[in-house]
Amino acid sequence: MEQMNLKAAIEAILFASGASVELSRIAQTLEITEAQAQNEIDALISDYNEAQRGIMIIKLHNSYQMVSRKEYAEQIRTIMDLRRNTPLSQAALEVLAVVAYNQPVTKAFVEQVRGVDCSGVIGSLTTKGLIEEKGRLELPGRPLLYGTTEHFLRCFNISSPEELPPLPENDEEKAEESENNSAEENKEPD
Amino acid sequence: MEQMNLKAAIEAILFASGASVELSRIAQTLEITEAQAQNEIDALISDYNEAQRGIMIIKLHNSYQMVSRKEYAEQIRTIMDLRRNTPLSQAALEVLAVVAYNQPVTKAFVEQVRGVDCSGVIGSLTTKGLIEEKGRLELPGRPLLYGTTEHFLRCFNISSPEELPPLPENDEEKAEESENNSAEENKEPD
Amino acid sequence: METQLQYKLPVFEGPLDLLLTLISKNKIDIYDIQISELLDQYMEQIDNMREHQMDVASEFLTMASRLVYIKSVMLLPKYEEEAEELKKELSGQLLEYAVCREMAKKLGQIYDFDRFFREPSPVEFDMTYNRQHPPEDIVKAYISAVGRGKRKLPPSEQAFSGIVAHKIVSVNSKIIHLMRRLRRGKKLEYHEIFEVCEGKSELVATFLATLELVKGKRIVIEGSGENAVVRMIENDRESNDGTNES
Repeated sequence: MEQMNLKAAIEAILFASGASVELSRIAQTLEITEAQAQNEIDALISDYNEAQRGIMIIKLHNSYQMVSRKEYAEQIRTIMDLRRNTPLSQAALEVLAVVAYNQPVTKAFVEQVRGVDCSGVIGSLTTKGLIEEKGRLELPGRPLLYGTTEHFLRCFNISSPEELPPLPENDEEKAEESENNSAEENKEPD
Repeated sequence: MEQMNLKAAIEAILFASGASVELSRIAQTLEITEAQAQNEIDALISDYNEAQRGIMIIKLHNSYQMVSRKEYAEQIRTIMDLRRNTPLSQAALEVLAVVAYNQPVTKAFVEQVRGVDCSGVIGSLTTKGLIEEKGRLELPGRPLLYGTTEHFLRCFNISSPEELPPLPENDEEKAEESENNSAEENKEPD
Repeated sequence: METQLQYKLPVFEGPLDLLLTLISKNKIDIYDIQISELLDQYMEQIDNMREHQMDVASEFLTMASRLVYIKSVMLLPKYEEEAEELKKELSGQLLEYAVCREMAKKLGQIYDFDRFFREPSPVEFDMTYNRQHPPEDIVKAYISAVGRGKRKLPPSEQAFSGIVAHKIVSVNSKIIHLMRRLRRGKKLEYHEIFEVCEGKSELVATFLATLELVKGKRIVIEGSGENAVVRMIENDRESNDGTNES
């Protein structure tokens, strides 16, 4: 086969698959190394960013996906006859926060942190594709574990859970401190 | 609104809609004349044709559609084939097992056993050709019943559902017990 | 404290949410919660909800009884430590929830799905699954689904880390400890027994040890209430008690 335009091939692949495609699969399909594939994708991404385009390529974990630019969301909604996305409820965001920062977690853990039953919210977040099952915990009853999905990453504009906004440092420290205090029961709080 | 990048907006629209979009709808959405829209689209088309690209825009009657270039059809096929062959997730396996050993069953039954919503998984197992609809249960709401397919037998190297490996005895008893209970719960008072 | 009755009742995500709101509104120190004050405020809100014919979820009532419990433990002179511990537990939980609430707010700010992706191009082949599995896979999955998979195996100790963080104090060690103390002094005030205890489990273990020794007729408790005294029963079979130091 003559020299293929790899960048164009990747563009075609990302366009046609719609969903995200792993770097390793792109490399495998094009019979090139992952490093090569990475180079081509990076070049493609900057092509898309330099020109004023309506499309862009985003990274999710080790996958890439072609998406429309936010600026044109209104026009797309109009033409596709879509309703504006309803914002997530406070309860949903709280459950999502607990899952995102502690994953994988059981429902019981989430409920312990929030102090209320969370079955309904967990169900609806699962239906929305923001969280998903991640196996079971090897404890009596073998409860299901939950974690965030790739769709979650897309919705929060990040490429991996490590990119989540950092937890408030002070509070964490203080919380740890107070935990230590309660371990040393005799110590008087200063 | 300040001057929008019309070309980019059209690109975003054509990308996101997937199918073909009529010129008149594009013009309407962007609040421009059809002639203006036509100009922008023509410019976009030549952008795509000049550079060596993996995507192109085609005209169908008075509609436009973004498609991948034919040259990359083989790569696209390969990548889609890889996706189709992703191993079943644990959740998918569990749903499949519950269906296999209890068929025909309703979605509600599967969800009762697993304790979580299974709509998504049942959908994808159906797409994969591993389970299929087997009529409806004559109960209020007439829920759909699911069972395994012949293709399922092939994937698991068995020749009929009777050949499913026996379940460990205790577990089977307990499972039956809970099944009876749930049957009683469902039973209408006579 | 005068809290303005709010006519438009805020909706709380749960008892922790309500408590945090009260704490920040009334500038209560989250690290050293004044329970009585918080309890009054909390009950006022609950009554408020009831007045407005709102369903008060059971979680709110559970929390109310927890606050009442902490308050009553605080009133008992000998249980200051325990009360302190209960308060710290509540503080810890509230701090943890505060972080959750804060992060939820941050996530809410960045949640924005204005980027669309497209459906995959229709490539004309079906999505039929075509991997092969050994039949055993289906049994394993079934067992897993029904939730009895590894029930027969005890869960690993590691699995409990974080769940059981408390030190376990054995009753036997407390029996020995108590006998030693009694041997030295022959007699102890009942409350003295518990004064050296650190934490709940030690208290419980000491109490159980005392019961054991009473049952075994090794010690006797005389008097009642504040004046109760624990005395060792002197007998000639001192050598068989297993608590000899030599």
